[in-house]
Amino acid sequence: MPAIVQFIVQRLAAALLTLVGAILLLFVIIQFVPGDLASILLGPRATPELRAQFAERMGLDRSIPEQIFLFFRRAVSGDLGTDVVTGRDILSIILDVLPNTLQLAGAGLLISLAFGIALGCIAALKPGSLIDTVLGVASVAFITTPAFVVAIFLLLIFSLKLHWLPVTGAGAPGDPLDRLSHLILPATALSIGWIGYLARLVRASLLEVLSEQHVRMMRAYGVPEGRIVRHFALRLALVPMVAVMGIGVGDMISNAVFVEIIFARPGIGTLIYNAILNRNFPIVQAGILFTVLTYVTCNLLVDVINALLDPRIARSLNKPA
Amino acid sequence: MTAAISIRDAKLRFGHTQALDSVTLDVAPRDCFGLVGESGSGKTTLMRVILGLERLQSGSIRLFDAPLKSGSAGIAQRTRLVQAIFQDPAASLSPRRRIGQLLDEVGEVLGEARDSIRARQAALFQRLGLPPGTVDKYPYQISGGQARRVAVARALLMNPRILIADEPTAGLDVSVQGDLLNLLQELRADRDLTLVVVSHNLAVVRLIADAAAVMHRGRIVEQGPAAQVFDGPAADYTKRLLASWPRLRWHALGSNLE
Amino acid sequence: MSGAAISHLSVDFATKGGIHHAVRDISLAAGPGRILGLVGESGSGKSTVALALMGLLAGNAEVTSGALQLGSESYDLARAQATAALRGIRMAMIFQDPFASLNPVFSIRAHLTEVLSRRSPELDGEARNRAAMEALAAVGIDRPEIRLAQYPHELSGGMRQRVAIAMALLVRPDLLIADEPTTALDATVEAQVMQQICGLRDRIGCSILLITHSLGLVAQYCDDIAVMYAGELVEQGSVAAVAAKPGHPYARALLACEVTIDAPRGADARASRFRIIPGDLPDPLHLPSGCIFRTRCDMAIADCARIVPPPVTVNGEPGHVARCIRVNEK
Amino acid sequence: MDVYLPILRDIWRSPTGRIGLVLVILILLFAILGPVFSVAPNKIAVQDRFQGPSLQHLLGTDNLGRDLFSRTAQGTRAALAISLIVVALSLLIGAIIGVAAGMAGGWIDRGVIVLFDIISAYPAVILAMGLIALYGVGFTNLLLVVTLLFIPQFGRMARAQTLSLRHQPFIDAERVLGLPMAKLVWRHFLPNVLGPLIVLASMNVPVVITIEAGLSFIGLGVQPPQASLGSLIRDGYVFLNQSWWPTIGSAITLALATLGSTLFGEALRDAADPKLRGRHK
Repeated sequence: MPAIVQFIVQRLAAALLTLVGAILLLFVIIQFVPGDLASILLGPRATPELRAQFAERMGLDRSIPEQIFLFFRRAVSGDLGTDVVTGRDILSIILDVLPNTLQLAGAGLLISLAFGIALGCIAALKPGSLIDTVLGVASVAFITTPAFVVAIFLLLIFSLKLHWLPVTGAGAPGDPLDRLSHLILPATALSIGWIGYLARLVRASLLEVLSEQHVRMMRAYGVPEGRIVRHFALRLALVPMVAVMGIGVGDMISNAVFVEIIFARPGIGTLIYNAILNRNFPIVQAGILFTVLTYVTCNLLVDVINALLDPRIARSLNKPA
Repeated sequence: MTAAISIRDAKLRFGHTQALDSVTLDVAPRDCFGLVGESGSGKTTLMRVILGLERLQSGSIRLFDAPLKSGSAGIAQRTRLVQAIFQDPAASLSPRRRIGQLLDEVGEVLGEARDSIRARQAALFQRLGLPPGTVDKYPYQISGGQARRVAVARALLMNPRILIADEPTAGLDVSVQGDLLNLLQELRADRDLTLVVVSHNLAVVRLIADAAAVMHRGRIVEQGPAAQVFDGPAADYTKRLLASWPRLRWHALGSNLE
Repeated sequence: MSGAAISHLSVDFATKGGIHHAVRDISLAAGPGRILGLVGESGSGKSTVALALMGLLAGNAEVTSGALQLGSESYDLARAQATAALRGIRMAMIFQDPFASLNPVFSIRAHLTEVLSRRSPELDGEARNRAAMEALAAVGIDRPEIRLAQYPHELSGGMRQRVAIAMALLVRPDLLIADEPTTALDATVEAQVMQQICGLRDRIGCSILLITHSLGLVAQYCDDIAVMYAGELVEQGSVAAVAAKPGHPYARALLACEVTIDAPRGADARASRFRIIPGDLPDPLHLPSGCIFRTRCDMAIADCARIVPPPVTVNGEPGHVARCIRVNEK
Repeated sequence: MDVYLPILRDIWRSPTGRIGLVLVILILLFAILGPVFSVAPNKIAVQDRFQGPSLQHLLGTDNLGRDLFSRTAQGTRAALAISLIVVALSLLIGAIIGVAAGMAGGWIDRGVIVLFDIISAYPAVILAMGLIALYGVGFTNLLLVVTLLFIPQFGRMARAQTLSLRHQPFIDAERVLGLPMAKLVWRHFLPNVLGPLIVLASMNVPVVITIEAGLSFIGLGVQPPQASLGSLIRDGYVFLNQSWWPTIGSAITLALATLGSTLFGEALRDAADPKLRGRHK
């Protein structure tokens, strides 16, 4: 079996294990909440019938292992229950808003990658120059300004003062242009910090790669400098960047909560947030489950992309310790 | 006569590699024993086993006829018998302690009074040509040559009966490599030491060792008196190894060197 | 082809403490089809010579003078990018550490075909592939079609150095520079790699500059030898002539320090002692006057501090020169 | 001490490090002394609402007429206190777990790694929101939850450090000397494990400040009437139409606090790097 296939299988197994562990952790977290589980989870709206229904559903009268089993069975089969407030299926509520969040995080990711890599390369090609210094200072400023602060100021300037872009919402469904105009500001807010971070990372790793022996070897064989940088060095320099994108995705999902709230944009973040305010815990729980699923899947993708980029990664995992 | 080091049928496996494969070895007291081989031959692993840094999976090791325990109990037992100078002496000094603090530890381990250990240390420094102020420095503040001598001093303060030198010539220019080798030779005469030189440098081991063993892929392919191993080898591998070693052939070219 | 000659090469490094004259006025010649061994210890400047020839010095280095004569053309090394057009066409280089000299995320094929796309742009993909495969086979790599698809980490150090030799083979250069090509390798692998380098020379008849700290390697594989000390060339000549009578005290001392596998061995190993050269390299920012080696030389006299020794022919042998004022005394 | 003085000197000699150090000191002074020089931060004076900066109210007033200088100082103090406590706690717990896992090896080690992976499988803010929602808002819960988020990072680094130290020649040398295990760990392991952990801790201070501000921004962090930089920004944001001042003062303070601690942390990292040690000798 090729190393890359073995690697993917191993990473997949590890991701599943992590997912199972994460669901278990969620179960434990809920179990340890002090007080009567049914009244806490159902909130103030809980009628005696609802409570009985809930206890039945969760198997509260059964043993802990059985409860864990039921919990998993529901989680795996996508049976997340019915929302008490709207009476809708929770799964469909989540699937309604999930694309908004994925689009937001995906757009944020693309913007950070495009600008981060470009700015990092520009800085690395002229280390110590004025543009390098300016980019360095800008990167630190970008990194250290929290995403929600950026979001507020973007909203303030571009929506409220200049009226260039829409203030709130995710745009009308089925109108790509409208949705895009609603995406620009929140995605920018999400990506500012990561643009700075990636620009610095790419700069540092490109500089390091350019000082390595194999680059000198390519120069010794007369390979043009532009081709060395773009073709040979960049691919190697991107490996550490792709590796941190796993964390990047998690950070995007985290910050999406703030950005969605500020732009009043429907999404997983606003869904969880509003559910918390209304003490609608089944929705909170389901929302968390989906973000974990998304995050773990993205991390798996990042690992695989990195293994495709750098053949040593798949190999090192398969090597016996 | 009891052997200084006696290893019987030692086996050790790391994952898919058999690092030591039925190694049986005797080192006579007060000999200089050369352990040679290429990278991955198992010579370093064997040295670590003797020092108690690796645990044998099977087989036995005795120092001066005393069977040795494995692991940390074994270390306490053998620390007074065997000491080592590691390949990169600068890296073998704990980076956040002063040289003096590192040498005082020897006194702690031996239960020796501080005055006594410091007197011995000062005498050794003089013998090794280290300035007395070295004790106040941190490892990163001294030169590579000084670090090498500090490592020698620390090993000798333990008054070992066996001293292991791991790749004593690695990374050194030929014009300075003789320095440490000559020092080892003198110490050996002064202190009745049994010396084990672990090295890939056949030419050096050939001159310094009384007896030698050649390792290849975890096995000892040949062992015996140095004259026999290096000048009349029996094993094919030893012959191949010796043949690949570059020859100066100055004599053939008519050199008038001494 | 008429070989390669370097004349009056000097290289400065700008350091915090001041200007460091790392290489001073070095002239060397390697005839066609000959291997010149450039020998020196750490700090001798031998690798700086190689990088200066290739134009690959670090940013703080400056070639202040020097020319490279390659065949009938001459190139002014003090000019920026003087030899850039020659790299990968008339010049090639093999580096010291085979574990670092290939890009880990590109296949062996990518390395070899990259070289070909510059050297032989007329070849199409298929022809390049075939040439790459032939080059691997020529340096003694089994099953080259499989190796082509592999990545550097899947190859042993010796194998990687053979790939580097194959790259040089594809270039068919007039001058090949090999900078400590076997230092990181075991003795048995070293012998194989050196044989491949000699094989390459036989095949394409290029001049080879072999940079090494090992006199043994030079004695075994080189035709000519040049000895560097602290940035200066102290002696050069044919290996046979220099070995027979080294003229410079440093060359003599270095030879005496070399521990050979066939050195006479006393009956008692306890009595073996090793030669060293006492003292340290001079401080590069405060070089001694006169002869560069006089501070460590056991033959130094008062004149050595006053006179910068010119190259003197040793023993009347043509081409064998040493920079010592006492060379022909005795 | 003379191991640590050069580090401080290196930080001071790097331009960004100097800016970071100055900012950190200013923010600390503001947090410590600000409340001393200010009027009661929670005193409501509705008639004075939405004032711009003046001598009486250096940063203006908020929607309830409270003095924003006092409230920002109070919020800064909360941010610093929380970030320092969280970082110290997660360093301590992470170091203990990580070193223990690294030394023990085997299934204990693997179990700890899986546990860390599971905690990090949750996007940080989402897990924090969920935990706080279930277990209730409040200072202690906030501390514990954010600490939990940061333990895996410190634990992983402590474990990695321990594993790489185990193969360092100087550890081998000490073992060959026969130094007892306890002394070996205390003298030669811990100082070398702690160095990088402290650097990581200093780099994480701004991250914790941001998370605390974010949680307070959405009402799950520091609770009113106690001010926090996040809740100040939130209050300002709600009344953005009436006045910019409440948002601007707290947002800039937040940005300066994270900027200062980031620059300081990075300079510390560079100064503590043994490869760069003694550059300025």
